[in-house]
Amino acid sequence: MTPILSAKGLVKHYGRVTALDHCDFELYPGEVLAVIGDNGAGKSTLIKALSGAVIPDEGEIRLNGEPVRFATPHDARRAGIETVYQTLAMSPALSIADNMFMGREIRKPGFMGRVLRQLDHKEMERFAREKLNDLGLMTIQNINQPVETLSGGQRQGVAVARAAAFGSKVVILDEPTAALGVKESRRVLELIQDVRAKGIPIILISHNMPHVFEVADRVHVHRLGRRLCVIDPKNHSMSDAVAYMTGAKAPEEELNAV
Amino acid sequence: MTPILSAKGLVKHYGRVTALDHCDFELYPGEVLAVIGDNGAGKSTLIKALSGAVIPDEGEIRLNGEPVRFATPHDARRAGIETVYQTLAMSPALSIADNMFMGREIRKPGFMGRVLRQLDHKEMERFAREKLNDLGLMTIQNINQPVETLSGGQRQGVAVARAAAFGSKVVILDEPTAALGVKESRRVLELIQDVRAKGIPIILISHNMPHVFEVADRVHVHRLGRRLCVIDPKNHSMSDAVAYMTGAKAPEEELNAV
Amino acid sequence: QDEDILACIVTKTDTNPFFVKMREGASQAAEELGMTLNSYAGTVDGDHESQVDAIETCIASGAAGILLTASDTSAIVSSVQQARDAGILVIALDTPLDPVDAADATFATDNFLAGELIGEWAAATMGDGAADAHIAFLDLNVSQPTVGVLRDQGFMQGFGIDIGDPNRYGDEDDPRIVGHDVTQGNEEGGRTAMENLLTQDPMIDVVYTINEPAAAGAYEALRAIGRENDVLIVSVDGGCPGVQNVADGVIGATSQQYPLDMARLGIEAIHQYATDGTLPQPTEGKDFTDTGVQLVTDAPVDAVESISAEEGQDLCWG
Amino acid sequence: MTGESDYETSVRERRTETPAEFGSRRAGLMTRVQNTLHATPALVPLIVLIASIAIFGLLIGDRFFSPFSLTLVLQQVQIVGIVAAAQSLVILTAGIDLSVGAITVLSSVVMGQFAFRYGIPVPLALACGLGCGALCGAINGTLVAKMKLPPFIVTLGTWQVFLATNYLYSRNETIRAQDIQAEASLLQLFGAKFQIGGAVFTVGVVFMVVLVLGLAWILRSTAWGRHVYAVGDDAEAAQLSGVNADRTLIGVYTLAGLICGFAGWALIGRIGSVSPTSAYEANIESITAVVIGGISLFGGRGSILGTLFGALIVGVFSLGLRLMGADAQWTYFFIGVLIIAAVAVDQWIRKVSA
Amino acid sequence: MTGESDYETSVRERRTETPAEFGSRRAGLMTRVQNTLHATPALVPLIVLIASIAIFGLLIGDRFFSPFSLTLVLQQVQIVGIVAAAQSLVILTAGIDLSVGAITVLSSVVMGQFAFRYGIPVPLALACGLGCGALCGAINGTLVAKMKLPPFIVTLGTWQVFLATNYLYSRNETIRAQDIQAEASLLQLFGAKFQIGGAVFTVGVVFMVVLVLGLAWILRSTAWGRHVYAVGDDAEAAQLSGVNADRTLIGVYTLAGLICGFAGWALIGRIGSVSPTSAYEANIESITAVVIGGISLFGGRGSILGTLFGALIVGVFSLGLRLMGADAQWTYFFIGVLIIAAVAVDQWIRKVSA
Ligand SMILES: Nc1ncnc2c1ncn2[C@@H]1O[C@H](COP(=O)(O)OP(=O)(O)OP(=O)(O)O)[C@@H](O)[C@H]1O
Ligand SMILES: Nc1ncnc2c1ncn2[C@@H]1O[C@H](COP(=O)(O)OP(=O)(O)OP(=O)(O)O)[C@@H](O)[C@H]1O
Ligand SMILES: O[C@@H]1[C@H](O)[C@H](O)CO[C@H]1O
Ligand SMILES: [Mg+2]
Ligand SMILES: [Mg+2]
Repeated sequence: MTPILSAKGLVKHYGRVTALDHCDFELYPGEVLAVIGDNGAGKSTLIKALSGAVIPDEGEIRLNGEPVRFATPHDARRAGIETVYQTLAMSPALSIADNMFMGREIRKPGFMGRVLRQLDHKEMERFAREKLNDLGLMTIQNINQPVETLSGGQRQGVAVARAAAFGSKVVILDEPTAALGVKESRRVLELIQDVRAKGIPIILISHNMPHVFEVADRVHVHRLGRRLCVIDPKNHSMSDAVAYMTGAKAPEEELNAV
Repeated sequence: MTPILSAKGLVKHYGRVTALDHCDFELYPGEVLAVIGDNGAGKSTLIKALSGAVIPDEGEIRLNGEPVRFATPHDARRAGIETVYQTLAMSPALSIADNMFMGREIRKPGFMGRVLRQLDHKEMERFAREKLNDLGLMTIQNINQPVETLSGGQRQGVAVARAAAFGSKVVILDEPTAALGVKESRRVLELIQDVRAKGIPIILISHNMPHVFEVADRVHVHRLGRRLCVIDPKNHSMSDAVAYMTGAKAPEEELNAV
Repeated sequence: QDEDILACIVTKTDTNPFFVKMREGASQAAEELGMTLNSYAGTVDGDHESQVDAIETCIASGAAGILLTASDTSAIVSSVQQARDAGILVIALDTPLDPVDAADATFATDNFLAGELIGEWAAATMGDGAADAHIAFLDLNVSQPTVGVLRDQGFMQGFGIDIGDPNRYGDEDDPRIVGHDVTQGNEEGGRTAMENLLTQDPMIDVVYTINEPAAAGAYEALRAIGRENDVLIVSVDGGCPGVQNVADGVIGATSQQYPLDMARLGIEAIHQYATDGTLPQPTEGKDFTDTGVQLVTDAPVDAVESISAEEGQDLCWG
Repeated sequence: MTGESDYETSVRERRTETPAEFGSRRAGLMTRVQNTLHATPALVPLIVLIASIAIFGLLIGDRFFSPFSLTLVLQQVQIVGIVAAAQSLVILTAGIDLSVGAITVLSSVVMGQFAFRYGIPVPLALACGLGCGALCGAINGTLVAKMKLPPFIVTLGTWQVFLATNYLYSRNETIRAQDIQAEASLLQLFGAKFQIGGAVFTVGVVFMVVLVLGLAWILRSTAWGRHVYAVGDDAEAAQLSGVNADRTLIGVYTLAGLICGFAGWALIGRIGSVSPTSAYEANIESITAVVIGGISLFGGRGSILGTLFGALIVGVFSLGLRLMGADAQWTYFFIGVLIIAAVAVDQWIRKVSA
Repeated sequence: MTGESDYETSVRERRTETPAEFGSRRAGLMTRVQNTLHATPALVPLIVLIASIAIFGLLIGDRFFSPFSLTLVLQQVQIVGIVAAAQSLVILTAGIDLSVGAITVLSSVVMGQFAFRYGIPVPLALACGLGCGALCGAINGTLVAKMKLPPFIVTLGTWQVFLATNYLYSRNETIRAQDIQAEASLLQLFGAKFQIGGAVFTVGVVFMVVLVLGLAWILRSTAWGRHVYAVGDDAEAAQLSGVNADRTLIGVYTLAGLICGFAGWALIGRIGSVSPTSAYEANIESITAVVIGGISLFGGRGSILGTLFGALIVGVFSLGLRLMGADAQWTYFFIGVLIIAAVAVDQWIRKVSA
């Protein structure tokens, strides 16, 4: 099976810091791949490189086996890769609907839309409401309220819903539950399972081991800017995972392959 | 036993939102009190009111039984209450030492210090290094490097170390491990125990139930802007706590008292 | 060896066509005499510090002489003294210094006189109507620089208005004055100021303007309400567009000055001084060399001497 | 799954829940007013505008409160109004454009000189002038977006560059209204008048109003408009959500430059002639209008309609104070006070998060 | 403890660890240069300054590269230098002060008019002038800190208010140098000259240098100085860490006003007289110096020494271009280019996080 998204030898420097140090990566169709690692290990930089938010200094990225170059996050989105960044990437003053459709707005049919490029606000609102309800994430009272009036949890929910609604090939979630309460985290885990059920593979970055071991099919352990090993959560304990990622224990050779 | 820090009937409105709704609160000497609750329940607002960062619209705060009014965080600091806010409150461009001593700088002895108010950079650096080492939190290479060059975990470490070093009466930690990895979280829990061992009471806000139940002596459950109940972690399960805070179960009457 | 003679010209601004022409006149004369010329200017009228900087630069570069139109006639005196102490010939152009003898020589028009001429012409043209005229004053800017005050007060004097304190306007109590407004000396300001004063009193029949661009703007405002033919506009400067406007009936009369002459005379004086040390002599009976002001109008009146617009064209400078 | 505790059981089964509701505060009248104003940002300057017209109308009477005077205000603010529309776009992206006045006057000079100095056909000369404005804007935009320089500094620099170019190129020559009228009257198009009752309108005034309404529509109803707000709100977030932030920025500055080109055309209409010393204070005046109109200097918030009201407020104040006999210096003083007061009111309203 | 899994065991016992080390990149020469420059922000403008002195020295020769000319630059930048020191303080707090020029000239007018119009003893008149500066600054500071209004808008408003007050109060009267010399020569103190070789210094120049060095010391070595940086870096964080942000801000604006008062005194020394039309462009010139000196307009970063170098760079450019006979408009043109270039270099250097 060829990986749907893969990377080889990614390198990214920030001034004197090497955030990615010849890092490899593979995501297979239909799987939930968790990426775990210490703070500053380079996890966010890796997924930024995969989603066009950062241009790696070296290395190659392949989508369905074809080499690709994403110059902007927009390029990656067009290729069907949807990402929820650690910082959420929302425009606080704009509405929920505006945010969900940012960069892929729906235009009105006919003259107004084609020539004057008028947006179809009604249709976008309908779609946004439907997606939020479909996913059963939460009851948003007013689809036009600015995102800044939402609580942290609701905001994260909107970001995740956006990714789930538009991600046709890959959905990437960077610490989607970091600031969330117990109940809110639960809903996100359910959502991940819903998305996988649709056959779309997911990359999940999280520091929460129980969550990782609950939903992941494979776990990519990231350390010092590169992939240390990939483990199967069914054959390994959380203790093993933590030991590998903190450097307390070295992984056995064969673990490096799938 | 009188509580060291207590509040009665705190109310805080933000526009149409009521963040605190006649909330009561007590912290007893030497204990670790955990505050748990859903996103947006009003936990951060509560501790901001206790630490002078927010002025409540109504209600009374008492320190050692005496009513107090903190107009600024500086007032609370002078009274010995140290807080690590959810947002960390660091000046990214300034050094670690500058940040640790912000607002309570040490002046040189003699004329230069008393009349010209010159700072004693050497002494501050020595003290900062000592505190960071004492707490065994991490090895900081250069006490003069700007905070913005630290990783998220190191930053949180500095904030916690500052609070632990200067808090003489109360230390407040608002989600100190939210962005931290497994190892880094562990160090913060150890630090909390170190501080308690010195006899200083701690307020800990966290969404991480295992952590809460590991270190807390009592758990204040916050719901809809007020204290729902206080539970003893030795007599209650995490499931109970989660059920109370999400409203799945109502607490029994007697739980409201200690 | 004449190339070694360096002259400086320092004007109030280099955006006003008046000074542009002055510089042109100076560089022409300098070229004819084989001298080098450096020119400096302030950013806005009244920008005194830039002129101080410029004089210092001329001292540093070892100039033989400086031609200066001072933004602040008394404040500049210390810098001028410094230059003269360094053996530099300083000639005031267009605007006499305060005191006049602070400069080695002065080639100037009298701005007060320029105002007076148009004031007298306006009064004479209106005849009996002058007694209940409605006069609008379109001045330079809120900082009331001296040229503006001198022309404004000169006009009043010529028209027969008690000017009170001659160093500022706005303190008069003659009921014929509708009001003062500022124009920044350009068309846009002239139009807006005229509109403002017209709303205040639609019966305005005499308009004093600081310069010809302001007059052109005022005319647009009058034309917009169809009153361009029953209002007298007077102005100062005598630049070619301005004189053309007199010919076209936009401006009734303007006081023409001769910046090209001033500059040419100034450069010649510096050349003379640098070659044999002779100092220029003032016009007989005056403490400066008057390069003259003439009233340009196609509707001459007996009381005031004037030249026609056609004659004005030959002498104009813009 | 290894070693996971089951404390999450109570949140595992989804229960039908209503979203958390806090006790809604009994809103006082003041709070309700604040909330309404908060929801519609252009309302504040509109109210201030109506109030100032009413007050000056009462104080001064018919001389002020007449169709003639009121439409005069429109004519007097048209240049600043058009330039402020350009400035609004830039400020919505959290930028600022100090070079607007310089672009305006340079464009008008290019139109005039191309027609008169080189004898280029007037429509072509006009197109060159507009192109010049757009080019200047594109230079600003490129420096801001591609070189990541702060807009304040970029436009502080280009302000001086464009203005010096204007003086050097024009040789400080004015082209007279009479000559333009005779040979190139199209340049004065924006000055053409028509009357409705006592009210006098010009093509320039109509252009200003149509421009602002058009931009308001674009900002609200097109993807590009939403992107402008998103970039101003949080450029990085917008970029990450798939907006091409650089292209949006360059587009905004270029469009702003083009609008300034139109302002240059309107300027010829208003003053009749082409004069290189015009529009000197347009940068400060346009920023003032934007700010009084309630657009945040931090970007992403506010409505361009507010800018139009802001420009009109300043116009009403200037004319009103003048009619009351305040001299120019006092007018200057009161406009200063007005700026601070207008923003203080705005800030008070914004304190209420809806 | 209920139901906690033990997956954290491996991190429970503390092991001696070295902090995570990434492979250090082999730094190229360019990168090393960038890093050094990054660590010492005032170094960039210093290098630009030295380079421009060298270039003009080569181009012009002795007329430029002489003690007389080089100290002349100092005299010519003294007012802007002093005002820019005030501006630096404000910009370090992430603010901006557009009213500095107005405060400067108003203070100098108060000094002059108090002494001449009311016959108040000169030292007292001086104190009143300085007090006036501080008061203006305090008004700005209070509006910014207490009413939370954006500094740009506050000082845009007070600029007009202070300037109008200046014109109204002074009645546009200049007090002549001769009169001041005769009756109140203390007002001209800052103009007093002394010579060392060919180099000419004035009290004003010495004041400027001492002021900048003093402020640099205060900013680095006192708690107040650290608070200024902290407030500019992140006002809310500073407030939460126990800094009284409001008091710091009011202090900064008041001190800036007081320094402008001194600039007003120095202005009298420089031009001899008291003229209400002076210092008209001081706001833009001071911001230019600060920006070229490498202080970030976003606050919290940069060194006040850089500002002094920034002012000197502009001074060297202006004098150099003038000595080369470039006309004024070309000088503006090049200063515009210089602003953008200086900041582009600075930005390039800042890209490297140390
Ligand atoms: N924009 C940037 N500029 C400079 N350094 C950066 C930047 N982004 C990341 N880094 C550095 O790169 C390294 C990897 O960062 P990254 O954010 O990828 O870590 P992470 O694994 O996502 O950590 P966390 O778990 O805390 O989110 C860190 O040392 C970080 O300081
Ligand atoms: N500065 C503010 N302005 C407006 N609303 C606010 C502000 N701060 C908090 N709120 C609102 O007050 C309520 C309580 O917020 P608070 O931050 O105290 O919640 P919390 O319990 O700390 O939540 P979390 O677990 O997400 O940190 C929320 O609805 C929030 O949106
Ligand atoms: O005479 C000149 C010009 O006409 C200008 O309008 C202002 O300055 C004066 O000295
Ligand atoms: Mg990360
Ligand atoms: Mg919180």
